[in-house]
Amino acid sequence: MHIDTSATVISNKKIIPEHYKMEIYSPQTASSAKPGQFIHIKTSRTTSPLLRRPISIYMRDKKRGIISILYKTVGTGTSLLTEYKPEDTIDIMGPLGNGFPLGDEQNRIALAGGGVGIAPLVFLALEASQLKKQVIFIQGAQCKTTLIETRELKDAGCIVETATDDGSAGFHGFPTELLKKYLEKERIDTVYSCGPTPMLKTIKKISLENKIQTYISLEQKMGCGIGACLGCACRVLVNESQGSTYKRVCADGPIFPAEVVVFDE
Amino acid sequence: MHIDTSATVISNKKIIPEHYKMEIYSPQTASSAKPGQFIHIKTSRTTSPLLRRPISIYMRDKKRGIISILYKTVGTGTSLLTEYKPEDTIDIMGPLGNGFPLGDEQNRIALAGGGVGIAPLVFLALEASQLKKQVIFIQGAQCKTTLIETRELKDAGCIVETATDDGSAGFHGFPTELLKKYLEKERIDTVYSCGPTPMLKTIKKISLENKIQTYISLEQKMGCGIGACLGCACRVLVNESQGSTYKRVCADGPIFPAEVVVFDE
Amino acid sequence: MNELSMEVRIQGQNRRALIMKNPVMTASGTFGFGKEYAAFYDLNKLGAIAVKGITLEPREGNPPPRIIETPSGILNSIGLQNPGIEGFVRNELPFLRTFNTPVIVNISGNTIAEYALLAEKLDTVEGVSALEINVSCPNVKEGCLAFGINKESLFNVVKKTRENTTLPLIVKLSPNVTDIVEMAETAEQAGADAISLVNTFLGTAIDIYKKKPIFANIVGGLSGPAIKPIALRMVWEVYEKVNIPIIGMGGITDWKDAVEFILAGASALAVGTANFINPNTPLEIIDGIQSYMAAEGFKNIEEMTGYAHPPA
Amino acid sequence: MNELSMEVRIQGQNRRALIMKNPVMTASGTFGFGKEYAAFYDLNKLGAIAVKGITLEPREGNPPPRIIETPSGILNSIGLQNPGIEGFVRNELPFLRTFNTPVIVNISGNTIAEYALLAEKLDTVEGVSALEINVSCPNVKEGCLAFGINKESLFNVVKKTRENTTLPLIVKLSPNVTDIVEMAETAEQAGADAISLVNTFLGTAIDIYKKKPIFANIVGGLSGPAIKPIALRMVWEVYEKVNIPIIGMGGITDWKDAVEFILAGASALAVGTANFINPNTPLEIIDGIQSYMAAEGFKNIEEMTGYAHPPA
Ligand SMILES: Cc1cc2nc3c(=O)[nH]c(=O)nc-3n(C[C@H](O)[C@H](O)[C@H](O)COP(=O)(O)OP(=O)(O)OC[C@H]3O[C@@H](n4cnc5c(N)ncnc54)[C@H](O)[C@@H]3O)c2cc1C
Ligand SMILES: Cc1cc2nc3c(=O)[nH]c(=O)nc-3n(C[C@H](O)[C@H](O)[C@H](O)COP(=O)(O)OP(=O)(O)OC[C@H]3O[C@@H](n4cnc5c(N)ncnc54)[C@H](O)[C@@H]3O)c2cc1C
Ligand SMILES: Cc1cc2nc3c(=O)[nH]c(=O)nc-3n(C[C@H](O)[C@H](O)[C@H](O)COP(=O)(O)O)c2cc1C
Ligand SMILES: Cc1cc2nc3c(=O)[nH]c(=O)nc-3n(C[C@H](O)[C@H](O)[C@H](O)COP(=O)(O)O)c2cc1C
Ligand code: FES
Ligand code: FES
Repeated sequence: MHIDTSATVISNKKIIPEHYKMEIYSPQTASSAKPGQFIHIKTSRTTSPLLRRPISIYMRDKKRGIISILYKTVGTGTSLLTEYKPEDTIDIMGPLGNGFPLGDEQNRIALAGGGVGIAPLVFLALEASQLKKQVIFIQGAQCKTTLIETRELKDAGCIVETATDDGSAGFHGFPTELLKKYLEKERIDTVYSCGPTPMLKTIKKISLENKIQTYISLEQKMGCGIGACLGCACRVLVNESQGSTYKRVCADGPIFPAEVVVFDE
Repeated sequence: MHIDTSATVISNKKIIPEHYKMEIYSPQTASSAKPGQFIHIKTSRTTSPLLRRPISIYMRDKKRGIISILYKTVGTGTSLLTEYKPEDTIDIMGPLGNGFPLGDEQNRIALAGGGVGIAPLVFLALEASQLKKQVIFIQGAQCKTTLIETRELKDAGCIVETATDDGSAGFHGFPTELLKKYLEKERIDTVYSCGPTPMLKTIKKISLENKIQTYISLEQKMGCGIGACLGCACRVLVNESQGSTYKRVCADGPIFPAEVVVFDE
Repeated sequence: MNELSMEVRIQGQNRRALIMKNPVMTASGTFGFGKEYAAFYDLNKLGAIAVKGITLEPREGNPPPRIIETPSGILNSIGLQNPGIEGFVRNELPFLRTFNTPVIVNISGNTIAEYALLAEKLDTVEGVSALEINVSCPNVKEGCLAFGINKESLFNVVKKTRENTTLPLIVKLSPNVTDIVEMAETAEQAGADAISLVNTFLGTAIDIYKKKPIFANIVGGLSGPAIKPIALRMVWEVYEKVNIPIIGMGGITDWKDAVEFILAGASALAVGTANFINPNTPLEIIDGIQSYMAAEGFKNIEEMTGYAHPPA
Repeated sequence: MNELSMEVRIQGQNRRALIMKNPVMTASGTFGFGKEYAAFYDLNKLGAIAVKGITLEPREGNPPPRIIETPSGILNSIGLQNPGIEGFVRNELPFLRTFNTPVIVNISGNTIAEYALLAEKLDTVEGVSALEINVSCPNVKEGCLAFGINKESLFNVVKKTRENTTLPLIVKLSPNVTDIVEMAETAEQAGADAISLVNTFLGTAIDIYKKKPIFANIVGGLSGPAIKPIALRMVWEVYEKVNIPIIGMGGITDWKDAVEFILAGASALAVGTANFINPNTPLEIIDGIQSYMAAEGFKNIEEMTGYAHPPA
């Protein structure tokens, strides 16, 4: 495990309304990170907000020792993040969590992300492309102005599709509908998804209906972020007998096979 | 009363170790401020540190609508202040407090400041010079490296003297000793002082011994800063019968005639 | 569209009522006698003003330091510095009377007789709209807090005060108890018209270099955002068992906090420590509650009060 | 120069003692069973480890959300999720035994008999150095907290546990009481070897859009820096009246907080919530206390304990 209290901000820019990209110099984190993992950031230097904030790793550059994150300002912690300037030190802990399982078969995978949920999927898509997988990347957003630029993915050879709720760009509808269309017309070996809970529920349904291996990234309020406090419980099925139990999003997840996740308890 | 939640930082620079000067754009504060008054600053955007921090007005530029402060980093609040960058908004309340009484006679006054306590005295010296008073400005510091630049005062015609505890610059000793020497050799009409409590005690003694009108600036932990909470009590004598009572540093002060202040209770 | 009303009425038992144009008041001891805050905004906008705690005789309060900042909170040891009832009525009340905002006089005594006498003296004073009994001040040596943590003495002090006033009577409870519900029920039975929840929590801080407590009085009262979760829980619990209105307070900093207190069971609320950080807090809260009500379809405060409780 | 010792010894009544190389332990429920933090530093450096609260049977805990952030604090409603005593002894203890740091097992029960049985079962288990009775968990429906707020049941549960163990017995008190001294005295009389002060404060939070409490269980336990002033005051008060050692906790975040607790009367202290923010907190505190002792001329922890109290 790794706490880097001397990680350094390289850049921190608003890229679209309410969404920022921050690049952080932390060679150790950059070299060991796996797609789907997150860093746990101390956003303030005081006791308020008290807890760290989990943010997925969005991209990494092993050579330059840099990771980047994509974050949306929703409250105090993420607002404080926007105030970091280049050269500021930032206290991060990570990489944490299990990460997406990514076999090394040269197969076809589909990634469906909603909103800022595309962050870990971008990292995943880039790694998968390097493993010579065919990646179909579906980005969902509310409207054109909240679409995140995905040039890197196209450059890496991914098929990039977009869906907007209001139809202002790409497919008019949810990314899950676009995913369904794909599954109807071609073979996909594995699906990966991250986004708001209603979307993940739909993904689980699609996964079960299509009997397709699917991994989703869950969110939960976190205390420690490393598995010690049991604060980030999510309910999952444990075995054939369909018993269920609580698992820790931070340490047993955040990635779980869609079929084991119990929503709505 | 005035809260300026949209005051803007113009500059914020370390001038000597642990001491910063910040210029703040707040025309209303700049135009109404009197020497000895302070602003009450919300240093964090969260609930920690919770309370505002009182900082004296160091200089002001009515025309440009700018006030400046001189602050020393001693804890969380003042450390957070160092993170403000030009163009950041800063939430200030002020000007608060009574300010130094400054008649308009063209007389001779002596100002003795210790450490960051010179801040309100610089403002006072500049105003007094404009009123054509002869100002003797005695700056005390621990050593050469913590002496604050006072070019403005010299330009304004003040006599500037320095004292360092270790003798690394100017007079070797406390500013109070230098003041005593002045009082011995020439007529001074009023003394003004701000600095650490031990220094103020000596100033009071000197004032009583020399029967010279003396005003000192007190400090106390503050809640509201405007006189409502009674948190910033200091004990002062009220009348000939020598009865004493608690006054509010924030609203009845921070400036009090030295002879009424009761130290050490 | 139906009209939205923010009025709150705390009915006294003697046909006198505390009628507030909105549920937001300022908490005793954090607002002086109003003068200082009148420089920031029109006090007519407030639901009510609870003035600094008053005693029979003037009190000079505790030696400094009187305030210690703690994480998201403050400890205070003011020690009830106040001009005494006569000084208050003569020098402070006239200013407050120039506003059409009800004034709640917060009273403290060392003995039950002192509470009774204060109540009697204030009963017909013009410009006084309600009494708030402070049985929970941690900052004075005798009396006061002792009344707030013992059922029998609480009952007696409330009853005796009740007998000596026709004003709406609010009892402000100490949170430093095992069972706040029991204390609230006791106050209700003794004749209180409303309950204020909560006063400050007993806390301390030590100077590690001087190696002694920072306050001369050792302990002080903890207030501010730090205590909000506990204060809110107490409002929740008391609402379940007590029928008189609750005035909620403890760490309220913005309108969202205020709405939480109302949904938990408060009919009105007081802003204390937050005044120090942002003098406009009460006004921002009034606006915030109003927008929330409009957005969520609440027509009045009564409807909102306790709404978060499961239906009986 | 004389040597500086940080050792703390909590003497049991049965010739068994809890001997800690330094006064800093980790608080139950905030440190799991040590594994996660072992990835950050060598657990041998700690004074002791108090493990997550254990019950007779495994418990799956409360539904999420289980953590709510509050100003400088957190509310938790974990609900004592734990593998049960057998799971603990089989799967968790072996790892902890690989360190020479004493393990304190925190136990909770729904009935007095359960506490007694847990004590009996753990009495001779290798690698268990002390028991800590949790009579103050707010997050489970029955038992537990009820023992911590009532003198008689506290006495009974401590006494019965005492009868069933030869291990040093620590009683962890609930701060949700009017008179913490009375509770501590009760625990002492019933046979406790030390007192842990404090567990979490009952608090709540409401979702203003869903218009109901955020926790399924309505209330949760408040911990973190927010509660420090109150916890410290309780340590101060108990030290004045009780003769057995106090383990102080509640919001300790840095060595200065730790020193305050020791000067107020704690012989040892536990770091809880602060582990979540900075896993290295316990080590930084150990170093900080040591430097402070050197600078201020304290030779051992005993000398420092309660130093801020006026001489008797
Ligand atoms: C494993 C993991 C990875 C994440 N990756 C990213 C990422 O890459 N980019 C990103 O922008 N965000 C990410 N998040 C969400 C992010 O952690 C939260 O948005 C952040 O903690 C909010 O902090 P805040 O202080 O700004 O908001 P708060 O002030 O804490 O809350 C503001 C509002 O947001 C809601 N909220 C807060 N935290 C969460 C949460 N975890 N889930 C849902 N709603 C929440 C609150 O209920 C509240 O309404 C991730 C979360 C997890 C668990
Ligand atoms: C009227 C007035 C005018 C002031 N003007 C200036 C100024 O022009 N420049 C400047 O640098 N400072 C000034 N101060 C002092 C300044 O307010 C404090 O240094 C500041 O509040 C400390 O905040 P902090 O959060 O950095 O320190 P904290 O974390 O609050 O405290 C850190 C340490 O400093 C000590 N400390 C904190 N506040 C004070 C205080 N008010 N007096 C003495 N010791 C204190 C604490 O006891 C602690 O040991 C003034 C104070 C007053 C009352
Ligand atoms: C400086 C200060 C002085 C106070 N004085 C009194 C008082 O005289 N009488 C009283 O009943 N409560 C007094 N209180 C308690 C407040 O009215 C209020 O109950 C408490 O502070 C909790 O609310 P808050 O967290 O919003 O401040 C005082 C609080 C503070 C901070
Ligand atoms: C997530 C969490 C879980 C806890 N679980 C337990 C527990 O199982 N048993 C117990 O006695 N105390 C438990 N506590 C209380 C802590 O041990 C400690 O007494 C309290 O948090 C105060 O210390 P702190 O402010 O340093 O966290 C728990 C606290 C937290 C935050
Ligand atoms: S956040 Fe602590 S266990 Fe997951
Ligand atoms: S700080 Fe409130 S009266 Fe001075």
